[in-house]
Formats: sequence, C-alpha cells, structure tokens
Amino acid sequence: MISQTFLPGVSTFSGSVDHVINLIFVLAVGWFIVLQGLVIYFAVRYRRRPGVKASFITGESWGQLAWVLVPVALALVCDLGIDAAGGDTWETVKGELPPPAVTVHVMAQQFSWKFTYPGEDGKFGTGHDLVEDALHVPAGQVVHVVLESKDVIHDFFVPALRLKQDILPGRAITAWFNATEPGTYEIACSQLCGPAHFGMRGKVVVDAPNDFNTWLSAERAAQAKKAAADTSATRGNG
Amino acid sequence: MEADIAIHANAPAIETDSLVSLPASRVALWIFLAGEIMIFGGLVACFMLYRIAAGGWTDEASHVDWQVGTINTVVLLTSSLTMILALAAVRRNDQQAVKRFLAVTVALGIAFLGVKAFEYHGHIVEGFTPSKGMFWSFYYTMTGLHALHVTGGIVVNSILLIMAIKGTLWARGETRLEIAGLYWHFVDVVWILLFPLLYLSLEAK
Amino acid sequence: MEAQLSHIEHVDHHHHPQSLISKYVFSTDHKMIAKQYLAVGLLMALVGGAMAYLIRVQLAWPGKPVTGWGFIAPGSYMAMVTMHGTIMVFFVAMPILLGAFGNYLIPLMIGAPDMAFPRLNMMSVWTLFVASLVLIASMLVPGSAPNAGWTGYPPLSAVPEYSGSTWGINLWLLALALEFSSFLMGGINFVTTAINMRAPGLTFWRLPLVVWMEITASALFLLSVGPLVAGSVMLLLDRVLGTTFYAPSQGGDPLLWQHLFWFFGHPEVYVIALPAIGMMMEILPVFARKPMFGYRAIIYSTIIAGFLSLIVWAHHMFVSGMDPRLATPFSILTILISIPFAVMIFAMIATLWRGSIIFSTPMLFTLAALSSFLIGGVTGIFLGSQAADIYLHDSYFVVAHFHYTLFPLLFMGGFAGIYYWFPKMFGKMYSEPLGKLHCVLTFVFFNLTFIPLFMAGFGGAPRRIYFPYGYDFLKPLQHYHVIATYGAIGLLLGQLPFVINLFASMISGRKAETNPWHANTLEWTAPSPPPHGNFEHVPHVVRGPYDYSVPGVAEDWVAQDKVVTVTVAAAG
Amino acid sequence: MNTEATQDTAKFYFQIWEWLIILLVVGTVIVFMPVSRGLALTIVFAVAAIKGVLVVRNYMHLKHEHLIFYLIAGLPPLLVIIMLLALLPDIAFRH
Repeated sequence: MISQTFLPGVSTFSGSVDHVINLIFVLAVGWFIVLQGLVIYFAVRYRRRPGVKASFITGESWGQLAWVLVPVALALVCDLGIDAAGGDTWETVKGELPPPAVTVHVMAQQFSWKFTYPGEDGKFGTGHDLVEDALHVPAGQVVHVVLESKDVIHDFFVPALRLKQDILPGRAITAWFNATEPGTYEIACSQLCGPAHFGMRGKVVVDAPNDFNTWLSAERAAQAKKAAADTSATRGNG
Repeated sequence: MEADIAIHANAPAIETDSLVSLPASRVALWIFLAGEIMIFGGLVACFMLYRIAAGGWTDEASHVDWQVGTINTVVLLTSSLTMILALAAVRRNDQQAVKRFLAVTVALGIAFLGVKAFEYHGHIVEGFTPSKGMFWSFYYTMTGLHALHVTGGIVVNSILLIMAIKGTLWARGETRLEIAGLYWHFVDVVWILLFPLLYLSLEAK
Repeated sequence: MEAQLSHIEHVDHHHHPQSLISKYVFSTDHKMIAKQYLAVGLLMALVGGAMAYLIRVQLAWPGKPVTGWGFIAPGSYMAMVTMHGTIMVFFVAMPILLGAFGNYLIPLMIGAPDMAFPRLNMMSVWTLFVASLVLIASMLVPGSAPNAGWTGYPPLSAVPEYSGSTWGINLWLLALALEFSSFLMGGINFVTTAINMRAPGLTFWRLPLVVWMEITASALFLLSVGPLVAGSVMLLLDRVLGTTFYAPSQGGDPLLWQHLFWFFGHPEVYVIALPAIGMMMEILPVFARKPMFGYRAIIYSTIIAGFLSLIVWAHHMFVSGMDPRLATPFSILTILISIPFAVMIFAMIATLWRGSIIFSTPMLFTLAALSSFLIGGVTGIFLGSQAADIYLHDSYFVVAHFHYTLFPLLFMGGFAGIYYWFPKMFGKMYSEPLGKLHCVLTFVFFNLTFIPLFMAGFGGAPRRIYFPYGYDFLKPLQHYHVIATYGAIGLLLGQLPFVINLFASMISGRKAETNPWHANTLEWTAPSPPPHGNFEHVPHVVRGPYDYSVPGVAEDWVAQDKVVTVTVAAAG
Repeated sequence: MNTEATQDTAKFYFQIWEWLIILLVVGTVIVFMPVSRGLALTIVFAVAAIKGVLVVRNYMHLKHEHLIFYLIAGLPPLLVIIMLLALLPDIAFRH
C-alpha cells in the first residue's frame, strides 16, 4: 500500500517487507488518530469555564491507573504482533540464504560500483573473472551478491528490491534477492561515504533468464577475445 | 477519593530520607568514578573483543616484561596503603604522619610513572611504537590513559601535601584526604585489572 | 539542616557587592549559569538553524545558488549536514534542556540555595563555552570542515584521505570531548544536588517530575558516554598517531565504533527527551488545574525507560552488517521501550481529562509538543521493527522521524519551559499574544516541513543526498523537498516573534508576581527573580507537587510547603 | 577515636596490603605453573577481581557505605558486561 504507491517492489520478498510497513502504518495511524482525537476533545471539552472546578484525580489508585494501563497493554499486544510479523520477514531477507543460481561479487569504492562474474569455469579468481559496471541478473532466480568495500562503509540499496545492506570494508557480506520483473533498477549508496556520496549510483539490469545467459556468454566471449588480443600484442612487443 | 484527600491535603510533616545526610563530596566522587568505570570498562571491553578476534596476540605480548609490571604493581599497591594510612593519621590528628604518608604516596606515584616511562622507552627503542600493531595500540592507549590518571592523582596529592606543610589542610583535612584517597585507590584498582590483561595472559601453553 | 548548610560555602557571599564580571561572567550562582547555558544554546541554535536553511534550499532547488550564501559544493553540503546534527544535539539540546533548565530548576525545586558544587558548575559552563568555540573553529580550519556525518563512522572519519578533512575532524572530536566533560561535571553536580540538597520533608516521592527526569537524564549520560569517550580517543589516535583501531586492513573493525556510538547515542536521545517531557509534565497540571495523572507510575516508567535505553542501541544498526541474529532480540527490546513511553503519553492525556484547561502560551506549546511527539512516537515503531527498517533505514523517513521526536521536545517543549519560567527567570511577564503567535507559527510550519519528508521516506529516498536528480526514482519525490523547504523557511521566520518577545519583555515587560500561575512547586515560593541564595527561609515540604483542585480547599492550588486543613464535608 | 583503635585500623590496612601482595604473587606465579592455559587465565583474573574487591571494600570503605553506593558502583560494570556480551558475535567472532 504505502510504499507500493511510491515505488513498486519487484523482488520475492518485497511484498513481505511492504506488508510489515503497511501493518505498522495502519496501527500507527489508528493509534495516532485516537490519541490526537482525545487530546483535541479533552482540550475543547474541558477548557476553562467560570465556576467549574477541575476534578481531583491523581491516578494513583489501580482503578484509575487502569485507564492508562489497559491501553498500554493493548499497545503491547500490537507491538508483539509487529515483532512477530517483522521477525519472519527479517529471517527471510537476512537469515539463512537460499542456495544461489548466480553469485556476483560487488566491490564498492568511493564513488562507484564494480560487479564481478566468474569466467567460463564458474569460479572466481581463476584469471577469467568478468568485471562489469552494471549488475545483470536473471529474473526469477536467486542471486547472491557478495558485498565488499575497498575504502569506507557503503550501502547496497536497491529500493525496488526492498534490499538494503551496509558494506563494511574488511568483511564480505552476502545478501540475496530474487527479482521478479525484468527491467532496469537503480542502486543507491545509502551510507554517507564521502563528499561525492550523492553520485554513487549503480544499475541492476534484470533480464529474462535466456537473455541473461546470452548476455553473459557474449561478455565472456568479448573478454576472451580482448585477452587474446592483449596477449598477442604483448608478444608482438616482446 | 477520601483516602486521596487524606494523603494529599493533610499530609503529615515527615522527615526527608537518609540520603540527604550523606556527604555530598563522597557521593559526587563515586558518581564520577561510575563515569570513569564506563570509560575504562569500554576500553577494556574493546581490548578483550579485539584480542579474541585476533587469536591472542601472543607474539606481540611476549615483548612486555612481566617482571617490571609486577614491580610496578607492588609500587602502586603500596602507595594505596600509604594513602589510606594518611587518612587514618588525619583521623587521629597526627599531622606529622599525614605529611610523611602523603610524601611517600607522591613518591611512589612518581616512581610508578618513572618505571612506566622506562618501559615505554625500551619498547620504542625496540621499534614497538603505537602504530606497530593492534596490541601495541591498545597497550599504549590503556596504559597511557591510566598514566594520565596517575599523573592527576599525583598532582592532587602534591597539592594536599603542600597544604599540609603550609598548615591549610586541616580545616577539612579528613574530607579532602578521603576524596583524594578514593580517587587514588580507584586508579590502583584499574591497574590491578590492566596488569593481568596486558602482562600476564600471554603465554600460550 | 546542618548537613545541607555545610556544603554551601558560597552562602556567605550573599551580601557582598558583586562586580559586573563576577555577577555575569564568572558567576557561581546556578541561576546565572542556567542563563549562560541558555544563551550558548540559543546562539548555537542560530548557527544550526542557518545550516538547516542552507541544507533545505539546496535540497529543494539543487545546484542553484542559495540566497545569502551562494553555490553549495558537495563537500560543504556534507559538512553542513554533519555540523547541523552535531550542533543541534550536543550544543543546543543538551545546553538548553539539561544545562539551562537542569541548573535553573533543580535547586529551586528542591528548596536548595544553590547546586552542591557551585564552582564545579561554573567550570561546566565554561568548558561548554570553550567546546563551542573549538567546534566553530573546526568549521574554519583549512582542509574541510568535519564532514563524516554527526555519527562520524570510520573509516570515513578515521582516514583524512577519504573525507578530505584533516584538522576539521580532529577539532570536532576535541569539541565533543570537551562537551562530554562539561556535561559529566554537570551530571555529577545534578545528581549529587538532588540526592543531598533536598529541603526537609522533600522525599523522592514528593519530587517534581522534571527533577526526576533531569537526574535520570544525567545518570543516563554518565553511564552511557564512557565507552564512546574511549572510542573517540581511539579514533583520534587513529587520525594523529597512526594506530589502526578502525582500519580493517590492519585488524581494526569499523563496526566497533558504531556499537560504541549507539551505545551512547540511544540513551542520548532520552537525555534530551526526558527533561523536556518533565517540563511538559510540570506545565500540564498547572494549566489543567489538576494533579498529574499517575505520578508514581510515571516515575517507575522513567526509570524503566532509562534502563532499557541502555540496552537497545543496536536497532540503529540493523542493516549495518552486524550479526543478523542480534536483530530480533534488539527489535523486541526496542519495541518494549515504547511501553514506558506509552505510560507517560497516556498519563499526559489523562491529565487533561476533566481538567479546567487554561490556554496560556506554555500550555499551547506543551499541547503542540505532545501532538507532534505522538507522530514521532508512532513512527518510531517503523524503525524499531527490523523488517520495516530494511527499507526505511537511512532514508528520509528516519530524518522525519527523529525531527518529529527531537524538535517537539527540544524546541516546543523548550519554548514551553522558557515561557513558563520566564517570569521567574527574568522577573518580567512575556507578551501572551506574541507568544501565541510564535506557537502557532512554529506548530504549523514544523508540520509543513517534516510531513513531506515521511512521504519521501516511503518513496525510498536516502538521506544525505546532495543532488537528487542523479536518481530516476528520486525525481518524482522532489516536490516534497520543495514543500519542506517552504515549511523550513516559515519555521525559521516564525521564530522572530520569540526573539522580539524575549528581548522586549526582558526590558519592558510587566513586573512578574512571585507566583503568577498559582503553581505548587517550590520555585514559585521564591521571589521573582530569586536572589542569590534563592529562599529567605528554607521551605519545609509537606506534600507532593501536584495538589491542584483538592476538594475541600478553597483555592485550586496548594503549595508544596503549605499546611491546609480540609473541611470534611467536601470529602464525598 | 583512641590510640589503640587507630593502631588497630592501621594494622588492619597493613594486613589488607599483605593479602594484596600475596595474591599478586599467586596470580603471577600461576602463569608459569604447569597448569592448562584456561585454568591459569581463570585464576589470574579471579585473583585480579579479588584484589580489586579487597581495595574497593576496605580502602575505599564501600563495606561501610549506604546501599546507594553499591548501586552507583555496581551498575557500570554490569553495563560493560552487557555490552561486551552483545558485541561478542560482531567484533570477537566476526571471522
């Protein structure tokens, strides 16, 4: 509802994040209306009038205190409900990660993003890694992003995916998502990372799985060709 | 309703609680120490967390000399004894003894700093500066902060000693010695905890 | 009595003629020191407010030169955001709510002639003054002003190459260290004074709520700031001595700072909130002519909230990369802390019920603060919930939320306090029409400023973005920033009636009576303004602070030190 | 206070000091004894804690104080321990 109207969510868990936000929104607005209504009503109804004395109510006896404690108990019930709803969502998003179909290493640095895919052999760090400026992922598959930073703390925030995770230098934090709708979405660094923080924009391109495979093969082929050209160039020089 | 009125409109004059009769300076000093415990506690907690994370720092830590540390601990423990004896002396109004014990306390405090400076010098000559590694960063930060507190204590005790010699101490001598003593013992307790943390828990067996 | 008098060395200064300097500058009188705190706080609020103006105009019309400043560079924008936060929290909120009102109210309300340690008190305010100067200097040194955010997360704050700020951040840390020591000294003084200096008969269960709240706030500050002091020393050493406490490549851990910062940062919110809530709770019963509802329940809630605030800090760090298993326990604790606050809010509302409400300026400000704080409270639930926080963390929702908690308490609550105690502080009455105008302008423009930011937050807009047009998803949210900026400008201009009122009334206001509001607490039994030493006779307290409209008593108020007889017939 | 009583007090303080030195020796020597590292560490820190308590109770007179002093002095260590425990998974066992 509320965040959905601003920015539609496009991951498998965006619905449950939005659901928690909506739940809290409804409860919060409800409580606010009741309480604000009481303040206004009391202020108007019990304004100073000649000859009317205020009632001497201390709220010290349990009978009077119940007027406060019962609503408090009600608030507690709402709170626990929110916690229960939130706990599950949190487990889904940040708890045990589902097994990945695609793993991408994300390197953040002041003030840009680099996305690394494994080479043909499917392994990282074997000399065939593919480094890209945009994050391409297949729709409908679980993607792991291994988040690392070269310098300061950044944040991998994709509003449309409802995913936000700080990136700490010195640690590799793995986050996951499963995008449902093909399209191009923005990555915003959402942790103050220096004077040009505002410019640290990235792109997630969600492709249909076949398109993704085609893209990956093409990029790998281009890289192989470039590497071969480089090697021959080096040989030629030598 | 009637009970309410009885309590609120006709409340009997009652005495304030016993807390008002506590000496303000002692209360204030303990509150100050509570803040200090949080500062040193925070630092010690960080040290322990990092030490566990790094797996012990046994190599770096083997370069601190536990014998020198032990001597310094004895020095500081003894200075605590002389400080409390100075308080006992002021209570029996033995002014000569107060001056004697205060002088010894100050001397022991300076001796502690001297030994500490000797240690620092040795480490730095060997190349173990604060930026040499995490253990040394913590070593210098913790002992340095402690040494600053020792210095503060020496200053306070010296002022008391000068006042005692000039004869201006005695009007509120007991309170002053008590407060200075509380602080000095606290600095001692901090060292009692720092000593095993930095000097003793190092030998990997 | 003897125990009390023995602490009051200065009482014999009472009749000595004072030079201008010892009266206004190096004063040990808690009332003058309170005014000094107030002056520092209000002056720094001007600096912080000016930055708010620059930030808001830049956000509404990015890249256009700002009237009165010119073009804002990205680095300066970050510095302004950083300094706005630092100034408002540490150099406005704490000096006004804790420094000024704590100093002014605690001795007067407990029937004491001064603080337990007047000279320590003077040192506190002077340390704060020096801290303010160092902070101003940190903005003017070569290199950049501090620009790592008011939270100063390393490695950005630890390594000069990353932020471009060299001496700026060093001085910023020094200013904070001085500010902390100022309020440590102040806190020791407050708590000791409240423990030791209470007038005969004034037990803890007869203490006005604001005194309870001030000492709880001071205790919280004392208990929470230590680890951050240690952490700041480590950060400073990282910067100047080459240690590597926060450098991940050499075994350091940037996450440690976040834990230390928020271990202090969360209680700090209550350090600011509690005194303001306490002042509102003094004002409500006076103008509702009715006892504060649930006095004891509020005190227990305060203590529970204080303790809980010390163990909920990690809710600021749900997505920081900390262990995700910690999130749910901290989320539950966080949401539990809303319970004691709910007790306080409901008790305030219940106090209005069947009252006889007088809408004076302090009361209007209190009601405005209560209404706005309600929004601040309920929006806190979003951020306390670990799941909603995945989306809303570090967004404009957070900005709107904490402005909705801090602004109503700090400014509306603070103004309520200033107007309410104005007659006592300055011996003059303020102008009611101007005060009411001030209240209406503040309330309307405050809401106009920050409601749109909630919307931007729901749209996912991250905070601290200098130039939003770089992002497609931010473009549709831009008009919220425009509305908010108009609101902010109105809010700033809306403070003019206060400035006029403050100075005009101080100079030519009607002379105030001893007790213009017919209030019960002890400060209203002292002359307006109270002389050095406060009370002519030490008051003997016989009752709690909120006996308003007691049946069987002719007047609708009974001062705390007044013995009355009740006509039994009225008891039904 | 008569002289005899003050003599006793001084003697008592001296005894405490003797205990502190004995404990110091115990805590230091244990490191070089053929016991497991875990046991040695436990003893070292237990001894340090006992020494701390001895000083606080006897030299700082906490044992004669009003209960509120226990509260003032006891709350901070409790908070430090809570903080330490909460930070273990994040800082100490981060790898």
